[in-house]
Amino acid sequence: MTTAAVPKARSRGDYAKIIGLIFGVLVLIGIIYGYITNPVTTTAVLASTLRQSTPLVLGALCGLIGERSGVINIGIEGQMLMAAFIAFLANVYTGNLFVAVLAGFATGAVLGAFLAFMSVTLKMDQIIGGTVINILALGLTSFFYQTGLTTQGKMQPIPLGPLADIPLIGPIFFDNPPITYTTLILVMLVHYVLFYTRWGLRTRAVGEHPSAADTVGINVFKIRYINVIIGGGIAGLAGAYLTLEAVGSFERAMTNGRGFVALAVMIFGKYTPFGAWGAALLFGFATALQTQLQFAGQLEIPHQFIGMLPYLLTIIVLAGFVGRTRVPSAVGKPYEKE
Amino acid sequence: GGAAEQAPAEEEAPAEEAAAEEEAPAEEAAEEAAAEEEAPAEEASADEGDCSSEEVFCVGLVTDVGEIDDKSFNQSAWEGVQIASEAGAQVDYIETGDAKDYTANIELFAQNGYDVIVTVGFALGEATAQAAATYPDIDFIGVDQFQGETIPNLTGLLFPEDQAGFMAGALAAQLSESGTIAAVLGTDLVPPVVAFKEGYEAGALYMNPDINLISTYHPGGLDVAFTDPEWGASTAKQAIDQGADVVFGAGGKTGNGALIEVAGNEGVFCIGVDSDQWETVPEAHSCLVSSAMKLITPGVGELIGMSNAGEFPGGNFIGDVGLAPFHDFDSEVSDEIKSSLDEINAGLMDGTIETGYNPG
Amino acid sequence: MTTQTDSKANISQWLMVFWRSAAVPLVAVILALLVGAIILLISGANPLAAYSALAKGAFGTPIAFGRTLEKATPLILGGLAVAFAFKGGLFNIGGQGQLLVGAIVAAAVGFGIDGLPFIIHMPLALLVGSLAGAVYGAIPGALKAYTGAHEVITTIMLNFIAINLTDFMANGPWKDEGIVARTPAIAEAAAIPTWGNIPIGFFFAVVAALATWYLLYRTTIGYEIRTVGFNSNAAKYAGIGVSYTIILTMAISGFLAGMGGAIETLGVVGRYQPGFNAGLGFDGITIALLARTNPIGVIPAALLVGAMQAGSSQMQFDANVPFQIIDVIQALILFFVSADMIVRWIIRVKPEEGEQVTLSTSWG
Amino acid sequence: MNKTNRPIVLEAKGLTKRFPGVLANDNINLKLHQGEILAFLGENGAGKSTLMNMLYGLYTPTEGEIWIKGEKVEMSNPGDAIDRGVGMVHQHFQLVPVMTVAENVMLGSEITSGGGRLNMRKAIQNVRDLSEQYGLAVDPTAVIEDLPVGTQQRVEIIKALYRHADILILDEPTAVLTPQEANELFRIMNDLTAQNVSIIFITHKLKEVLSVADRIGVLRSGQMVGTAMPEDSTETSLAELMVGRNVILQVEKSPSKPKEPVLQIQNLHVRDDRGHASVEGVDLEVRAGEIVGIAGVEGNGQRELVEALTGLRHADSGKIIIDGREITHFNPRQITELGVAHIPEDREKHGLVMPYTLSDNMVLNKYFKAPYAKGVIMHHDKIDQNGQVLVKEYDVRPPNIHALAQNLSGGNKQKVIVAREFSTPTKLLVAAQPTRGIDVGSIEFIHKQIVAQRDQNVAVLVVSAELDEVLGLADRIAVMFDGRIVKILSAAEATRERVGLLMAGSEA
Ligand SMILES: Nc1ncnc2c1ncn2[C@@H]1O[C@H](COP(=O)(O)OP(=O)(O)OP(=O)(O)O)[C@@H](O)[C@H]1O
Ligand SMILES: Nc1ncnc2c1ncn2[C@@H]1O[C@H](COP(=O)(O)OP(=O)(O)OP(=O)(O)O)[C@@H](O)[C@H]1O
Ligand SMILES: [Mg+2]
Ligand SMILES: [Mg+2]
Repeated sequence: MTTAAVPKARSRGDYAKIIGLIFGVLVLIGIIYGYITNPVTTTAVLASTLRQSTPLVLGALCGLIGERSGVINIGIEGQMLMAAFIAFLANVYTGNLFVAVLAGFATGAVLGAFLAFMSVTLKMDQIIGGTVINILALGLTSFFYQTGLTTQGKMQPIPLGPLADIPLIGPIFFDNPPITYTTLILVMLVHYVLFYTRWGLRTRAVGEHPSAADTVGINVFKIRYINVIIGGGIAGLAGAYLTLEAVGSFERAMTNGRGFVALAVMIFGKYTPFGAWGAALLFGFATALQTQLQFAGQLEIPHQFIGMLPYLLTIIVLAGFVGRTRVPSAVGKPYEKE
Repeated sequence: GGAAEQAPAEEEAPAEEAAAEEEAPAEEAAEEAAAEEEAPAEEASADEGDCSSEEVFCVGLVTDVGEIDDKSFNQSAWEGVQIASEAGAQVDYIETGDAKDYTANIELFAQNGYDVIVTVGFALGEATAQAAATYPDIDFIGVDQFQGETIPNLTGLLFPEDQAGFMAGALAAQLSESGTIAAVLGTDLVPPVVAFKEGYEAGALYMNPDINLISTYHPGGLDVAFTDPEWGASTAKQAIDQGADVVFGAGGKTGNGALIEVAGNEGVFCIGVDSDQWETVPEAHSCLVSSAMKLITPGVGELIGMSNAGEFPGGNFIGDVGLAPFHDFDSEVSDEIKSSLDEINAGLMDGTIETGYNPG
Repeated sequence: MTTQTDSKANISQWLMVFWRSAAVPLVAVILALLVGAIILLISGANPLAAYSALAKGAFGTPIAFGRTLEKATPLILGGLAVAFAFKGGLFNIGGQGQLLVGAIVAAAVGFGIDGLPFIIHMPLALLVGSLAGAVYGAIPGALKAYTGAHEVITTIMLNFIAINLTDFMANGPWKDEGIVARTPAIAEAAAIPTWGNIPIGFFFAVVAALATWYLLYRTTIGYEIRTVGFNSNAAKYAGIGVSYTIILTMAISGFLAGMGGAIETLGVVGRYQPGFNAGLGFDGITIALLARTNPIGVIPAALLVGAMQAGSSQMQFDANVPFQIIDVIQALILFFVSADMIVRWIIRVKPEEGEQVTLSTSWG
Repeated sequence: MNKTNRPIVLEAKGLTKRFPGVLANDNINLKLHQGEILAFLGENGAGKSTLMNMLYGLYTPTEGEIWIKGEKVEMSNPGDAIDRGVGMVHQHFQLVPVMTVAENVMLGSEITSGGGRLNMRKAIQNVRDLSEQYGLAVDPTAVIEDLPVGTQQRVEIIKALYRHADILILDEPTAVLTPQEANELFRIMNDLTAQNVSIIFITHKLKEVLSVADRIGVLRSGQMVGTAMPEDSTETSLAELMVGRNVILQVEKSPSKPKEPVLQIQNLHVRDDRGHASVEGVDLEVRAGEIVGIAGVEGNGQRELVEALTGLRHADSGKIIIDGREITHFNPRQITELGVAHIPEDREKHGLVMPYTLSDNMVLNKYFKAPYAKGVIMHHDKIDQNGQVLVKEYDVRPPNIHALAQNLSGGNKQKVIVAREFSTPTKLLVAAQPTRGIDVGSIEFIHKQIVAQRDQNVAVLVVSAELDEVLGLADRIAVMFDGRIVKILSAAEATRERVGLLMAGSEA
């Protein structure tokens, strides 16, 4: 009896996938066409796409590791900013970029621990916890930052030998600075850990149904703490990316809302690493594209409208193809043992 | 006031010591103290003096939204004020956190009997004009504030940024081998930025009519347009990737981001803006061939001097603009380029060369 | 037993209730100031000088007090916008965008029309501005109701779009003559006056807070909004139009934010000028959380933060303490107010039944 | 037979559990012998789950000792209990809905192949073996949320067996099971005891206790009020022991006097959430003054049918007529306004707003009407009066209209809903699983109310997986199978056996 229904059962979700697929194919064709007609620009735009997406992907990974275990993290912005600042100072005073990256990671992790303390131990509302971190980071970094500190430069791209010479692909994927490579690896690593390992299974269980996990002897609090801390570290990496790889110096409030965009990217990507990566690339592409359109200067459209491109595109794709995102059931709820 | 009690506290934390310390918060803190207080440090000496009295000459500065140490116009103006403090004036500044506080911040100085008040940025124009009307005995200096009608105790310090931009453009066009040059800009909500851009493009075309110009404004609002170095950097990279070999960074910290990015790319030049950024952005030394300067510091210093001497002009006062020294690149910039720049400079002065920029 | 003892009992009860509701915030603020003082000491500044200057700048003179109220006004409305959406189970991060739209549209009505009497022009500009905010807020509502697009994403994106939109208008169609990007000044008749040093706009905000409370807890609309917020399945079962309610909630939320922007334009700035409303909408989130999404609680929360913002210049001038410190103190206050566990443990006050709020429900 | 001579595997000495304000368990002693089935009875909120949660290391006792297999144990979390061979199937299933059976089973004791990588193949194999060994018929790769509750129940048991539990605690396992599923469960329980597994079994259903238990313990408001042997107990004696008063277990009702048809369903087709046809051409009529019961194994379209009737789900085709008006495409509000009361199947999901007070919950179906509201203005004094009256009339505990629904026991939650739905003038009452998970006392009460409605000429449609309930209440019984009504019987011709067969799909 059910079989009869199946064809008609093809719901919005299904053909949204199909449209999404078509959309993807069109993008691909567009890229190839662009590459044939104007290789230099196309490569430039795509390279910029990856670059713009990097802090967003890292931020989104931070968010989803936490939320998969049931803890909302809207403090990504603050974690990034504080980490960017400390990484910058470490770079200034040690001059060792590796140490600086570690400092950034550690800073993010510490703020992660603070968030976990607030939302797991104090059972504070998780949205408040994240907001506290955002304001605190903004205040402290602006208060303690002073100019005149100069770094010993920033991380430079490391071409991966022959790979870097592959046309189109090479310059985009295989000629990047370290944190960008790390990001690409992290996307795959997080995906693997989340869906193929014991830790991932427990994390998802805790995020969906903590008492079920508890009743089989899993320590819900421990899992949440560790996830949120590691997530914080990854957000810290995003901060380090800003000061050590993208810019090479720090400025007050330099995250400029990227933490929040990362949040959007995470939900957009349906709480999956590759989804988030895709969403971030889409956003980065739109940003690079709007710059390119201004470069070209041909269009008569006022640049503010070109500037809207990334945000409009996000909304359209979200409303049109992605639709409702299933949020981990236990997210936002402190776990009460008794 | 508070600064006096504080003076000792600062002495205990000189910057060098602090730099030596390792343990993070303490060190930041000490550094902060040292840096924060360079103003009151001087102030402390003259602080006993009460500004409303005849003997004591007090100069206050109100920044535009942002910090005093912005490596940009706030900082340049403040340095101008400090010239006066070397001449014995008592100086202090207030950083504006919220645009709606302009008036209140100006009032703070006015109420305390300051003799000269410097306000930085076109955005303070309205508030400054009102204050000037309310306090006829105080001289006001409005950086980047065009004066429609003349108020005797208010002088707008203006700069023909388009001319500085024109020179920068001419330089860029001649340095470029690829025939593509770029500009990474703040936002067109700020008139001087527009002037720099228009001038830059005109100057480049003047030198090489078929030069390929790629320039872009930051897509965000005023609150981010000048404080987004990452956008500046990735935009510069995007320009370099498609052949630009000279990049003009004109947009506060956003522009600085672009300069630092260029520095990492072999054989690409960068040009700074406002002040000689050789001083403010050392990270960019490897590419910074020059800067399109508007000499705020001397301009402010000069006007304060005039006020002190009782010869305050009022109306609009046009400050100097020009290119910063080439520093390490002096050898790389050929003599014919230099001479052509001199000609252009002369032409702009006597008006035989027009930048073509005229604000509405 | 006599009425005497009754009234006694009532008073002591009343005091108890007051203590219960006020104790935690009070102690939280004190703790926050203490920690702030430590940071100030580390930075080599003098906390006492700083705080007394802060207080002076916030309450020292009638003018100062007026500015505190002026600062609190958009914070109240921004806070209400966020709090209201939370009640409907929605997280409106878009207050900033809705506020900007409200501000510029109010300006347009303010300078666009002239010859109207004050009694019509000012209210009209205020209303149209607020409605513009409502429309802008309704967009993410509709997107959520009909496509399921998560409002956290759409409101963030719409904030950016609003900035581009307003910048374009202020630097294009609605640009004042001269080189500065801003709209012309609004007509006299459109301006919200001040009463002595007291900005009338503040009273509008207070009325809005009371109205919001009444709407939420005394009307069927509020009952429906809260029901959808808590359990949309039960709402459907009860015959409530869930989609419609979601859109309505976001529209009202946007209306409040838009009103905040409109009052800024008509009562403070006198025109729309890019950059003059930066960050107001985001402060709204802090306020709403400080008030635990209670519409009435929003008022004291906004006054507290407003006072700190108003006093920050004086603090710089007298004590040479950079204004960024107030962000730090705000964060600490929010922390201690919310980490009431800690505070209650210190002062031994038990929480009341059903006191806890869970904003995070607005996530799933 | 008596197994009290066997070794004691689990013993509680003076166990006490205090919650803020509540003494949930008060000095409880119990002994569980190897291979026996010890049943626990008690009203909602009597303390059964609390006691079990302590034995399972989920709650830490306020006082008292727990001995397992001769040694005194201090358990800080369920892990400790699991290590000692204790397994528990919780009243509210502890399964992750979005995960597969295998994932749920191995969760916490995962099979990994180096580097923490999950070995799904092995896990799936293990689950297969277990379900074959105990005849549990579970597909390891199925996703939990797609499974009927009965199967989920078996997954919970596999979870315990997978952990080699030889002491098994079952907290209200049959509350959500159909008779067939329940009997299946009892067979499994017997197999297990035959293999020396000891079982504690909690239920509200006295029949079951008498048929499977070796010994019976009864809790009342936190105290052990007595133990009994099934052979010398009757349903009535147990009910009395449990509630503390004598309870009438059979529904007392006069023969029905059906009048004009109120509800007419014609060739109705409805899809389920996944878009699969679920109700396929149902025709049914309910008249004023009669109770029609729909019997059927869960998942045969009853839920979709009820949701279509009440406007929560839209019908593909066919007609629904109430009181002569076609309402097929009406929304829930329009339908309620016609005088339709609805006791929803899932009280927590549809029936109540948990963070609301009782009085707010009790106007969910009429908050917008006078006297509770005039225009958009609500009148809370009226709303509270309404609450007061209903709380008293329906004996909701605690009788505090300002208490939050989330702190009520299931029994009392259900009473709140019943009170609300019965308090408006009604033409048609649709009651889905009206007594699920509720103690005999409350059941008796709710059944009385339903019959009372009928006697006031309300047309009543009762949907229940509880065969006894349908048989006890209904004047006519419609058996639903595979989305269709396979037969309609009069109360007289409906015997347990006959209906049971029809439910199983075999034409009788
Ligand atoms: N987590 C808790 N917090 C506070 N009190 C609780 C908690 N759990 C149970 N109680 C109290 O303990 C009493 C016993 O609850 P318990 O769940 O054991 O009842 P029960 O016998 O399982 O009821 P039911 O038959 O409905 O399952 C309840 O009446 C309640 O007052
Ligand atoms: N977190 C809690 N706080 C206070 N009381 C609680 C809590 N959890 C459960 N209780 C109490 O425990 C008692 C039984 O809880 P439980 O959820 O087992 O009720 P129930 O009757 O079993 O519900 P159901 O019939 O749906 O299983 C109720 O009286 C309820 O008030
Ligand atoms: Mg129970
Ligand atoms: Mg229970």
